[in-house]
Parts: sequence; C-alpha cells; structure tokens
Amino acid sequence: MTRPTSFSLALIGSGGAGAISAGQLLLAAVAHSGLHAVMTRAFGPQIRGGEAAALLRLSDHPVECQAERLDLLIALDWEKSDRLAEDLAVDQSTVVLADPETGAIPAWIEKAGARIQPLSWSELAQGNRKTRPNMLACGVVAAVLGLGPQTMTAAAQRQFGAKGAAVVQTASAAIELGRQFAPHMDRLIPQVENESGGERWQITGNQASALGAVLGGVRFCAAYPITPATEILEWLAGRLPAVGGCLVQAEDELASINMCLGASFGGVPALTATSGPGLALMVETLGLAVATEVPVVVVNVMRGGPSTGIPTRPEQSDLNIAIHGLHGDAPHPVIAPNGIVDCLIATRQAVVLAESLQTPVLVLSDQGLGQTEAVIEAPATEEGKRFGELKGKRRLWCGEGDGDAYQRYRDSADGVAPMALPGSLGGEHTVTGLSHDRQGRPTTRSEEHRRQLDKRQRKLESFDPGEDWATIEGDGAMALITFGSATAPAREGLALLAAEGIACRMISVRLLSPLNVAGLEQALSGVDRALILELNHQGQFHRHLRAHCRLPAHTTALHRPGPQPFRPAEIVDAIRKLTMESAA
Amino acid sequence: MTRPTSFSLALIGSGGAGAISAGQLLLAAVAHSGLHAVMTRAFGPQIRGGEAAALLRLSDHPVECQAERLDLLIALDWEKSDRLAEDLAVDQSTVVLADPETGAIPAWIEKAGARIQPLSWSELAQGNRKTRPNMLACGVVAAVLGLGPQTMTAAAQRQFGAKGAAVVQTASAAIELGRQFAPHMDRLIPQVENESGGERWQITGNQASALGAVLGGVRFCAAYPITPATEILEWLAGRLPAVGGCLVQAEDELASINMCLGASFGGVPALTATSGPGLALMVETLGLAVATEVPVVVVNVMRGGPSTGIPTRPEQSDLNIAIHGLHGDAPHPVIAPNGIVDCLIATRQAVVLAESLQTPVLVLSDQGLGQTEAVIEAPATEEGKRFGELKGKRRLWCGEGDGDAYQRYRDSADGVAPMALPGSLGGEHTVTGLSHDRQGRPTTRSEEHRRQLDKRQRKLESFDPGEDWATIEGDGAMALITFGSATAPAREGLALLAAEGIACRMISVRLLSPLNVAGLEQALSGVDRALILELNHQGQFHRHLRAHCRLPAHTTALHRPGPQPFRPAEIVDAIRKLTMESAA
Amino acid sequence: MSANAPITMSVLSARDYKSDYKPVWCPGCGDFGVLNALTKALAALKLAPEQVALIAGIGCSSRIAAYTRVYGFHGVHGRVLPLATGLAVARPDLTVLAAGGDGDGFSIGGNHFIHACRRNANLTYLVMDNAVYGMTKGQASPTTECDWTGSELTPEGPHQAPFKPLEIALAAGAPFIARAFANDPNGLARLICEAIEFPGFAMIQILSPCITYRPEQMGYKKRVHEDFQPTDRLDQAWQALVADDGFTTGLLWRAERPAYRPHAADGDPASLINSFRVE
Amino acid sequence: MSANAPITMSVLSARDYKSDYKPVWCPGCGDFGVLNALTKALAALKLAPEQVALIAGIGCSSRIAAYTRVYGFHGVHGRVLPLATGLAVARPDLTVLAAGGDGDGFSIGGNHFIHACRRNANLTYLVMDNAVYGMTKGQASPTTECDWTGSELTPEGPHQAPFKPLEIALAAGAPFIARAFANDPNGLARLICEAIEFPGFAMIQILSPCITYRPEQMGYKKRVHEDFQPTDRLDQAWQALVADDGFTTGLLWRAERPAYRPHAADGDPASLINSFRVE
Ligand SMILES: Cc1ncc(C[n+]2csc(CCOP(=O)(O)OP(=O)(O)O)c2C)c(N)n1
Ligand SMILES: Cc1ncc(C[n+]2csc(CCOP(=O)(O)OP(=O)(O)O)c2C)c(N)n1
Ligand code: SF4
Ligand code: SF4
Ligand SMILES: [Mg+2]
Ligand SMILES: [Mg+2]
Repeated sequence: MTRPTSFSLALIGSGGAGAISAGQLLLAAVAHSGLHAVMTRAFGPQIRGGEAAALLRLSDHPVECQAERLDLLIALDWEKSDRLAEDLAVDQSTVVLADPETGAIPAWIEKAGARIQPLSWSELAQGNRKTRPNMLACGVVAAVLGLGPQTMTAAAQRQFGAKGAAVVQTASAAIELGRQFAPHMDRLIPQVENESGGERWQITGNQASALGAVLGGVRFCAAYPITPATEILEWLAGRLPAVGGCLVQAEDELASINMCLGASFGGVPALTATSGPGLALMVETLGLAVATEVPVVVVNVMRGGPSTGIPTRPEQSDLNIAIHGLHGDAPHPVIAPNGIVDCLIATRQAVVLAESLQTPVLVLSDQGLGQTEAVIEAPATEEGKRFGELKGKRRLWCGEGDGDAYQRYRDSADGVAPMALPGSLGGEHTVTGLSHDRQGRPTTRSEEHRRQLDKRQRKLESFDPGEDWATIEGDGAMALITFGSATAPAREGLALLAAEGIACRMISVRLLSPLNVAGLEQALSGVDRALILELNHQGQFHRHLRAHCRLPAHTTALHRPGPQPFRPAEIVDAIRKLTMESAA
Repeated sequence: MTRPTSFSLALIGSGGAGAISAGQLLLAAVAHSGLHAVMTRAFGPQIRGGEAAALLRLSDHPVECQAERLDLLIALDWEKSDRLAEDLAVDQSTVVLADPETGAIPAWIEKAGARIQPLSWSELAQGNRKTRPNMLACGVVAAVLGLGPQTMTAAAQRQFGAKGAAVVQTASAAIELGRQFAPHMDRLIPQVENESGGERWQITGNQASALGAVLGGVRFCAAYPITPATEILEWLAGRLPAVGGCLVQAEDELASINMCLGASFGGVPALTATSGPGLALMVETLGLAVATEVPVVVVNVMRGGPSTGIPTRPEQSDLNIAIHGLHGDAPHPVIAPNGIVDCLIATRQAVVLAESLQTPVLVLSDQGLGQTEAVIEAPATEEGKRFGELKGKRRLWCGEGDGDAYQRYRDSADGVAPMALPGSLGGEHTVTGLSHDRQGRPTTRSEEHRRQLDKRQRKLESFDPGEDWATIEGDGAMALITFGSATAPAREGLALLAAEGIACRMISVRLLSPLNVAGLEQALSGVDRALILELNHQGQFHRHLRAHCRLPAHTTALHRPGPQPFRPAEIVDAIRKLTMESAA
Repeated sequence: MSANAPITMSVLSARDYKSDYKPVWCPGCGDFGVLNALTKALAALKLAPEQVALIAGIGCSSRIAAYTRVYGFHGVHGRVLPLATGLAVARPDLTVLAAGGDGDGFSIGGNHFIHACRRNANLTYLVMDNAVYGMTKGQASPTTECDWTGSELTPEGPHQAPFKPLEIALAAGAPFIARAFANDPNGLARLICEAIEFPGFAMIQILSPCITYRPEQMGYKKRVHEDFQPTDRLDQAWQALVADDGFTTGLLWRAERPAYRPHAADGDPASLINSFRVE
Repeated sequence: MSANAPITMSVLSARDYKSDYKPVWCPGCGDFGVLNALTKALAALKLAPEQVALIAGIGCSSRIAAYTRVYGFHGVHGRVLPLATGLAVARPDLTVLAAGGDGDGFSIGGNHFIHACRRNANLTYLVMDNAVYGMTKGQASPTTECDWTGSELTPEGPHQAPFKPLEIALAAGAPFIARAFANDPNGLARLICEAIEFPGFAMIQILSPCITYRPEQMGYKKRVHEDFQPTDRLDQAWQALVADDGFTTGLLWRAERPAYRPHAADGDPASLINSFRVE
C-alpha cells in the first residue's frame, strides 16, 4: 500500500467575497478528477455577510477529517479574519497568498512564520471588472493541483449552471486567468487521476442521514429547524413527497416528535432530526414511545453545549442525554455514525432497529459529520448493513392466531409482539403511557409492571448486533476506544503511529446503547492499555463504558470540549504518552 | 437499648366508607399519645369513590416505612378490595375484622390463612344510624392500642374540628361505641406513654420539603400540578405570601421552570416541584440555568415510570434523567433525601447549595417519602445541616473591586463569581445560554468555552460536602449502599440481621451527584462485599456508582421496579445470600 | 373521506363502540355523557371501528380513549393534537378524533391548539371542559373563573382572564367551531357527526361538569342555551362571541378552507441517489 | 411604578442605553430600527439602566438583549415570556421588557404568549416580526404567508393560515395591543414609551424586515398605514381587526385591568412550623 498523500487548503474572505462558493466549486472539480476530498466551513458570528472560510482537504485515499495543518491559505481579504484564527492551522510551511491591497497580513499569520506570497487580484484579472477574486483563486488552486480546464468548467457548470450560461462563462474565464499564478509548493500533491475506481458521490453527513432514512423506509417526517440538523429536514422536505411520503413543519419539537409518533402509530415509519436543545424537548415523548412501543427515529446532530452553546461547531456532549435523558426505566438504542458515509448506514440501521424492535432509536451524529461535505466512494445502497438478522420490517398483526382478545403487549421470547395497525379489523386497542398489562390496559400491579419492563429490556438484549456494533481496526496490546466524529482523526493518528511501528487497535463503538459488553470485552482481549477518546468535557463516553464493561487496568481518557475537532497529532501524543506510562 | 416494638394495621373500604379519614384520625391520636407512627395510603384507579386503604404502623421508636406484614386488617367493606391485595401483607397471624354483611371474605385473604374475626357494624352502633363504621373501627383500634377517650376526642377534634362541634361529637360517640369490640391480639403492642421525649410533628415528606424550601430562603415558586408532587406546591401557595414570597400557577412546566429562573435572576431564591414527566419538560431550561449560573431548585418526587407510568406509587427510576438528562456538559448537584424528615433537611440544603454555587440543584424525592405521613421527633430547624462551610447566601456584586468592566463570569478559585442583581448600578450585563467569555459575551473560542466549563465543574468539585454526602450507619465487612426511600427498609432489615449477629454497614448516599468518590471509597474501606439497593429496573444507581467509584470486588445489586416499596425481608434475604456467596 | 370507510358486517349500535373497561370516572361525571354522545355519533355515521382512531392526552377526560372500541392512543399531557395530526396526515384514510380536557388542551397544550387551528388537518377535536384539573384533584384550569378560590394552589383565585376557547380558535383560523353540553347527548352527538364529516379541523368545546371538584357545575343544565347561528362571516362570528355568556351552544363557525394534506407521488427511492453522483 | 425608578446622575441619551457589542445582524436588518427605538424610549422615560431588564429568546431579533446596556437575559428558544414573568412578579420594582422574534414568540412560544396575555403581569413584550426564521436561515414562521415558497423546508409553501398576533392577543385577554414598523423609530419609540408606562402586559407587534431571507419586505415602508384608533370596546376592536390588512399600525386596544401582582406579607418563616406540631 502506498502512503496516502493529502493536501489542505483554505479560502477565506469577508461577506460577499465568495470563499465558500469557491470552495464548493473546487470540491466539485476535485471530485470530478477522481480524488477524494472533504470540505468544512467556518463562519464568524454574523448571520450573513460575516467572515467565512472554506477548508478543503484532498487525498488519493478516502478522507473524512481535516489535516493537522494547512498547506495553502488564500485570503480574498483579511477583514475580521482574526475570528477564524483557531480554525486555520497555519504554520511555517503554510503558503499564504494574499493581495497586499486588501489589508495587512494579520499578526497571528506573521507570528506563525508562514511563507507569504503576495499577489494582485486586479493584475490577475487583467482589468476585467467582472472577474471576481474568488474565481481567480480557484484558478490558482487548479494550477497548483493540475486540474485541467475541462474539469474546472464542468465544476463551474455544476456550481452556477442554475444561474445561466453567462455566469458559468464568466467564472470559467476567471478561473483560467487565475492559472497564471501558480505558487511553488514544495509539498507532495496527490495525483489527479481521471480514472476513478468507481462511482463517486459528493455528499454531506446530513444529506447522507436523510438518504439513509428514506432508504430505510421512512415516509413521514415532522420538522422544527435547528442548527446543525436543519439540512436533514430540508432534504427530506424536498424528497419525501416524491416517494409517497411527506414532511410537516411543526410548531416546536414537542409537536414534531408527537407527530412522528402519531404517524408511526398509523404504520408509517417516521423520523425527525434535531440538536441538543430540541432533543431536550423530546425526551418526555420518547419515554412514551418506549412505553407504548411505537417505533420512531430521532437524528440528533450534536453541537457545542450546554444550553444554546455553540450551534455551528462540533462537540460530542449529548451522549448523556441521548442514553439517560428519559425519566423512568426507558432503555432504547442509541447509534453513533462514525463517518460521513456511516451517517447513511447508521440512520438506515436506526430505522431497521426501530421498526424491528418497536422502539424509539436515537442517532447521535454531530456538526462535524453533518455539515462536512465529502467526495466519497459510492456506498452499497441496495442491501446495506443491518444489525444481525433484523429484517427492518415491523411485525404486524394480521388478525389470526391470538386466540381470544388481541394482546398488543403479549409477552414473547424476543420481546416483540405483533402490532395491529389502525384499519385492521379486530385489532382495535388503546395504547397508553401508563403502566399496562399485556392487553394494554392500565394497571398498578407489580407483576404486570415488571413483565412489561422485562419484555422491553429483552427486546434490546436479545437482538444480535452482529458485527455492526463497532468498527474495529488494527491490532496490538493497546486500544483506542472512541465513537462518532472522533473516529476519523483517531484513525489518522493511528496510521501515523503505525508508520512508526507503534501498533494500536481502534474500536469505534457505533451501538452506544445497549453496549455490546461481551463484544467489547472480546475486542479488548490481549489489550493491557486503553485510551478513551471523545470530544466533551466530562468524559461521558468513558463513564458510560465504565458503568457497563471491564476496561483494561491501565485506561486513560482524552476528553476535551469542542468547538475544535480533534487533530490527529493530539491522538498521536496521547498514545505515545500511554506507551511511555505503561513502560514506566 | 430495648428492641423496638411496632404494630401495623390497615383500614380498607370502598369510596365514601372513610377508611383514609379514619386512618388520619388514628394517626393524630397515636401522635398525641407519644408514639411514633407512619401512614401510607393506597388507592384503586378511580379519581374518587374507589377503594382505598390506610396503612398505619406505630412504634415506640422512630419509624419511616411499613412493616413486613399486617397485624390487623379492618375491612369497612370488601368492594373491589382485590385491587389492593398487593398492598396488604396479610398472613396467617394477621387478625382480620369484617362484617359478614358487607360481603364474603376475598379468596386471597382466605388463602393467606388469616385469623378472621367477624363483627357486626350495625350491632356495634346500637341502632344509631348516624354512627359510621369507620369511626367504630377507630374505637376498635383505640381499644386494642389502649388509647384513652381524651386522646381520641382530641384527635377527632383535629380531624373534624373545622366541620363543627356536632360532627366531632358524633365521631367521638361512635369511637366509644367501637371500643366494645376489642379483638384479642397475641402480639406485642407498643407501649403508649403520654410523656413524649420532646416535641413531635405530624408531617408528610412533601410538606417537609416545602417547609425546608422556605427555611432555606425560597420566596418564589412557579407551579404546575403533578402527582405526587402537588402537595409541595399547594403548601407553598398557602404559606409563601405570609413570608413575603409568592407562588404563580404556570401554564406548564416549561413555563414554571423559566419563571423560577426569571425570579432567581432577580435575586429571589426560587424553587419548583414536579415529577418525571414534568422534569422531562424542564431539562432544556435546567441546561440554561447551568450555563448562565442562575440558582434554582427543582424537587422531583419520583413515581413509577417510564412515561405516565404509575403516578401514585413509588419508584426510584428518575436517577438517570436527574443526573444525565441535560444536553451538553451540564453538571449540577443532585441530592436525595433518605427519610421523611430528611425531605426538610435535603431541600433546605439544596437551596443552600444552589444559592452558594449559583447552579440548579435537583432534589430527588419519591412518592414513598413525599406522600407518607409520619409522626416524628421535631427536627432541628433553626440552624439545620448545611454542606460543609457553605453559607447559603448568594455571593453578590456590590459595585466595588472589579477594576474595569464588571465580569459576571470572572474566573475564581472556587468557580463562583459575584452576581450583580438588577438594580445594581454599574453591574448591567446580559447573561446567555450561548458559550460565553468572562464578561458573558458570546464566543466560539475554544479557550473561553473551556474556561467556563472548567469553572463550572470546579464549583462542584471544590465545595466540601462535609459529612452530609451520606448517612453512614453500622460497621462490618459487608456494606449496603442505597439512597432515598430504600433507606428505611434497608435500615430495618439490617437491624434484624444485627440482632442475629450479622454485621453490615449502611451507606445511604444523599449527594448523588457529584459523588463524593473519596468519601465513598473511604467509607468502604475494610469492606469486601457490597449490596447495592435501589427501587428501579435497570440498576441506575449501581451503574452510576460503577462509572465513578471503585466498588468492592464482590458487589451485587438488588434492583427491582416499584410500585411496591422494599420490605425489610427482601434486604435480609439479599444480605444473607451475600454472606453465603462470599463464604463459598 | 372517512365517512366512506368500509362498514363491518352488521349495523353497529352505540354500545358496540364502547370497550368493556369500566371508566375510572366519578359517578355523575359529565364525561360519561361525552362517551355516550361520541359512540352514538360513530354508530350514526356507521363508521367501521377499525377505521377510527381516538387520540387523547392526560386527565380524567383523556381516559376516554380506552373506553371506546376503536384504535386509541392515550399519549402524554398536552400533546394530543400533534399526535393526532401526525396520524391524520400519514393516514388520510382513517377517521381521526382527538379528545382531552381543558387543562390538557388549553394549558399545557395551548400552543398545539392554536397551530392545529391554523394547520387545518382533517380531524375532530373534542375538549371536555370542566374548568378544572380533575385528575390532579382540583386545581384551576385556564377556563376557570378568575375568582374561583376552590383550590389550595390558588387560594385567592387564579386572578387571570379565563381562556376563551372559541375566541382563540376563531382568531387562530379554525374552520369549524362549536360548543356543546355533555349532558345533552343527542345534541352533542349531532354536532360530533357534523364535525367528523367536516373535511378539516373541527373543534367542539364540550361543557362537561366535574361533579367532584366543581359540584356547582351541576347547574350548567339551567344555564346552557342553544343560540349560536352558524356563520362564515367573521364580523358576525365576532359579534356572537362578544355577546356570548360562555353558555351559548351550537355551531358557531363553519368556513370553507382546504384541509391540510400534503400530496405524495410514487417515485423510486433509489432515484434520490442521483443528485449525489459525481459524473 | 417602574417609571418612577431612581434616575442616574445626568440625563442619558439613547446611545447611553446601547452596549458596545457590535450586532451580528445583517446590514439593513429591521432589528436595528427596533434597537434604536427602544433606546430612544428608555432615554425619553429617563429610566435608570440598572432598573431595566430586557429578557429575550433565541433568534436574530432575540440578540437585542446584549446590545442594550441594561440587565439582560438571553434565554432559550420560546421561553422569553415566562422568564420575564418570573422576574416581573418577583421584582415589581424593575421595568421588565421582553423581546424576540415571530418564531420565538408565536411558534415555539405561542402558548406562553396566550397565557401571558391572560395573566397580565406588568411587562412590555416587543415581537420583532419578519415572518421568517432568520437565525436558522429562512424557514417559514407562523406569520408567513401561506403560499410563500422561499424555504426548502416548505417548498410548496407552509399551507397554513398565518398566525394573527393581534387577534390572538385580543382573544386571550391582553390589555394593551399595538402594531408598529421597525423603520419608523420615532413612532415606535412613542409606542414603546406608552407600553412601558402601561401598568400590565403590553404587547407590540413590530414589523421588522429581514433583508436577507425576505428582501421583498423592504416594500413594507409603502404598505404600512397608521390607522388604528385606540379603543377599549371589544366590538370596535374586532371590527378594526376584521378590516385590518396586516399593515395597520398604532395602538389598537387599551383596557383597564388590574395587573397580576400577588400580594405578600412579612411574616416569620418559623411560625409555619406550628401547624405540624402535635400538641
Ligand atoms: C407533563 C405533565 N405535567 C403534569 C401532569 C399532571 N396532570 C395530569 S392530568 C393534569 C390536568 C388534567 O386536567 P384536564 O386536562 O382539564 O383534565 P380533567 O382531569 O379535568 O378531565 C395534570 C396537570 C402530567 N401528567 N404530565
Ligand atoms: C429548542 C430549540 N429549537 C430550535 C432552535 C433553533 N432556532 C434558533 S432561532 C430559531 C427561529 C428564530 O426565528 P425568530 O424567532 O422569528 O427570530 P429571527 O431570527 O427571525 O429574528 C430557531 C428555530 C433552538 N435554538 N432551540
Ligand atoms: S374528578 Fe371530576 S372530571 Fe374527574 S372523573 Fe371525577 S367528576 Fe369527572
Ligand atoms: S437574517 Fe434577517 S432577521 Fe437575521 S439579522 Fe439578517 S436581516 Fe435580520
Ligand atoms: Mg378539566
Ligand atoms: Mg423571525
């Protein structure tokens, strides 16, 4: 295997300068060229017109997180760029291109000792006033990466096609002018190869979740917008009607989750998406879904917390509420996708789990996955992974069998009882959030109360999660245990260590609850040191693991809050430390 | 120490028969006599007019839970009494008094082999049609217990005084008629001694919480009724105005918690009370209270869950949501009172903690504490226990010191910064649930985000919980670790074992979060076997302990759902088993 | 439309729409009247029980779901309307009914009430209004008189302007608004039939006495008067409400407005992938 | 009353009521006009900044709290009114203002709006209505026209009757109801002064254009017309609202109603113990 090469660049500019738009065009071009790529965005606090940065990383191998440092930074201007300083990992080998006319180089760039190369947008434009610096910058990058005119025109078409041929034409012309300026990069540039291995997609994690929902069978969504989950809802709003479903905009999250429950009670698989504050408003009704055994899926795209927190940035701090946020004994599955493609798979699996087990299921995504756009190899969509043998179809009652009266909550080996849907003659029954007996009648008797608690617990314990409870990679006497968006930087950190001869296996847990304790303990066999990695302040995942599993005697935890995602170097350092500690 | 004697009786009857009213009268009489007592109620599902039971236990020592079995059961009638079968621990030495005219003895009573003694209410009444069986039953009990006519008349006065002298008179006459029938009880009856050791109170756990709130300084309450917490709110509604405070009835729990926050932002200590479903609606705003550092106390009186569950019965299944139900990293103290008197102390301590640390605090009570009425020795109310050195007064900003601009979230050693209240000139500032800097200005910078998370964590870690984090009793190489309402039956079970020579220490944790890990580990020194006891299905407390502490290698858990509280025998059995297991 | 749903074998009587659970209601509670009227209406409309769903919230009144022999959902407090809306939108073939109390619908659930009026999904909402929280033992509800001192929670009375369900419904855009009396089962049944047949959101405020916590409501019988004249002119409706004493019954407002019903095509989900493909 | 609160040293100008934080608002956003009018009003009333509290929800508009130099609370989405009510009731000496958007106040916060109208605590509520969710990038709000197709979330339009804030407020019993235009800072400032001085719940719907997601709202300037005549007669108010095109401005309704203010005595907490003592 050849060592993956990757290249990182950022385009920044103030409101209206078009940094993001240029970034998207480049992403499309790169996708077209056959490379893999990932793009994240960073904004200042303004609603619109504030400073913005498009961070692009491209590679000849799949890549799902930003790199340690920037190879290239192009400033369309420097206005208020200070607020993005944290997002831009400039160091002394970063090449910085900027037009001195747009302002002085910020102190933090000077301080980093970056290799500043001045250019002049107006000169490059050759006097053409229609020529925008952001498109010129695309041309500069095209030159650096060796992206040909055809590729760039196709990308411009994708980006601006809807605005008419003239716009595409102007953009393409600017891009070609930009090519004149090709800074020298003494840095390995990934090879552009037009023969891609297979079909490629350009997709965000949120889009992937939405697609996974539809492929899983979701045909109803009730929505209340919230950053960074809104794109899931917006995508579904436009697509569900085309496949026989619909989306209702609700007045709040209390309404959206209840609408979903109503639709699902009617037999229509339902999902909603939200983020921390919205999830907090849904927990009462999620408890009702547990008690009444009505399937529903909630995709919670985490952002910085607590409270309103940092809505536009990643953090993995909703694990506690996702697993434990319901009152009473209300166990339910929680799945965390650990990559952008996995947003599709995990969300589909969540629908499968919900429908098969008649339970609410939470998908714990985060802003770092949801709002990152990547160029990826097309995942398998026809069949897709499911947990173990689960069929993903709801077990329905069809009128036969039950002897006397229909028992909605009949006890059974796997804890799942056939559901009679409205419309089925003879299956009429009333479900309730009150403690109930097998027929669903309210009761206060210990025996009935306990029977239903046992039955619902059994559902979660008796399905076989197969291989899908975690992604396990590598080997060694050390293990890194993580979940969600921390997985990509972890993987990259471990690859760097492997290259140095330091072996460490990675266990990225996908099924956060119920934990596959036996599976995890087996995956840890032969491991004597572990690092638990998560992007939150309290170490919520670590506590959760401790509560349920035996962890290696020497277990340390690397947990810190967002809003900056982990960088591979942090992982490398932590594992190195772990090696030394246990040597001592 | 003489062995405590206790006597248990139940009065049951259908709607209107007055079983509860008779129970209350007896409780008052017993209180007057200088004994200790506890009374719980059990109802059928009807709103009103359904079957009801008053369960009374009296003792010459403090007592806070019902006993293993009933000594005496008096049936005013048997209508639908089947639904209360679980609540009535009838066995072969239980004396059952019933009038054959009111129906046949139920099968479950026959089956238990109880000693049935028929009587005739109409004969006892001597033809007086105004004489009600429930008052006759009080007379029977008075005869059994040796409660004199004066005591009974005083109790009748307390119970019916408001309805006029004639009612009191009729009741007293009926009681005296009832005395004619004194069944033989071959059972030790606690000695009635009119000289009590000191002042006695008759109070429920909910009333104790409400009183504790006021004594702690609460002057604002916003309320939305919910079983079994409503009595706290109703008590406060009637009392707060008398001490310069007020209660607002809110439209829902979202409003009640926000009103509390608003009042507290204004400097007025605020509290609300609710139960599971209501708490679920408050978690978003509790996160805001954490982030903005505005003190507020929520008393959550647990009931059977999940969802609507069993509103009128006890369970300890809201521990998860209480500790982990907030999104983001939002640590906050959670205190569980472990007795009826402790509802007062713990609620007052919660106010002290909230005000001292500028944080929301949850009190985790339950139906078994809240709605049980007890006759107790008057607790210390003047000073009362506080956590360590905490003053219970909010640290206020008074205009001096801060140098330049006032910093609401100035970093400090103990994590607490002086609060400027509206009205203080120069302290004007805006608090926000967004991640913020020391001045309270929104920020997305990692450093500021983390500083405030650290600061808020430090508040919880740097106060000294003193002795009050747990109630620790007894000694031995075994430990029982529990919390809340499970404490009383645990204490009783351990006393039975101690009498047999089996030693086991009890650690009843009051400060559930943050756990005093060092304290607990120290309390466990010398312990090699532990039993964790809690009234819920999942073993939530056990998981929580595991997540944070090293527990003895041989630790077992006894956790089961409600709605029946633990009986001492269950604990005796579990500890016996533990003794044997570790011997093996 | 729901009224055209398949009819089971023989003609059913009102009793056939009742389940065999014994209500927990106090003897004499107005809610019995509502149960009677509702089952009469279902029988009169010859609706197949399995084609009907009755969604309820939490409260004494909300227990009604389990007492009917149709599909029922006894949800959480205050969320009956979104629950019913989700079902009605996802399953337009069903007859969807929602029911609950004044606390459930106007206190904790007030927001959903307004938005359900605006949204106009095809469902019928029966509010069993007793101006009290029965289930939690007698606190003031939004419709309670501002000087009612019967609850320990508001010993001096709620001191708030009572919530006016019909005014709010009209202001919020509900197309079908009526008031009825629980102890007039025939009149109520007729109104329920009309509401069910109405293609959109139809709401009926039902004065339903709570004999336990508001015994004085037994006097409602003398106070109600069936004087509403149905109209679809806003000015007339507001005039009627300005003159209303809270006991006028009948259909107040019936307006033509297309019901909320998202349309759906029948495409292939796999085609949705195309937009992500990079050519 | 709040207007009698102590006045600081010298007379303050509107600018003195602004903080030094730069608003995150888009250039041209109507909310700047509201900030200007509000600070003008505070200056005109000579209110001491420390005696004023501005409570806000979540949304672009709700950011206003931090832009004023008074005590501020930027709460969670939709809960501005209970937060403000708690403060107003607990601290009757303060001037309490509440502010937020149409999404915050009428969508997620709609229930609190009705109940605040009913309750009539002494506070002023400014709703900055741009008929869109600005902060989350342009979805339909309750006040959005039912055929507006500008959001991907409702590509065919929201298809719901728009929420009518003044109608709802009147139906819910609010005693002071007005509408204003953000880009008429003087007119708005006058109304805010009147609202603050009003002893009870005063609400102003402020048409405040969102230049980014509803650029067509720049045309509001031409559509507004100050034609409301203040009244305290219900029939007149309803008539005015039946005739309203959504752009009539001014004070619509002002009624005398005692503000909600629980009375409090000054007893000794220890005396509360007595009722538990067993003699
Ligand atoms: C979230 C939540 N809060 C509070 C309650 C307690 N509760 C149950 S029913 C009820 C009020 C019922 O009043 P209403 O809807 O008028 O019904 P009624 O009993 O009068 O028929 C309340 C407050 C609850 N179940 N859930
Ligand atoms: C519980 C919750 N749900 C959703 C959101 C996301 N959110 C933030 S602001 C907003 C809407 C704001 O609209 P509006 O109140 O009209 O304010 P504007 O931005 O238009 O001024 C939403 C839905 C949130 N912060 N919290
Ligand atoms: S308490 Fe009132 S509302 Fe509830 S069942 Fe009894 S009479 Fe009916
Ligand atoms: S998005 Fe609209 S409402 Fe928000 S600041 Fe910009 S113009 Fe104002
Ligand atoms: Mg009611
Ligand atoms: Mg808006």
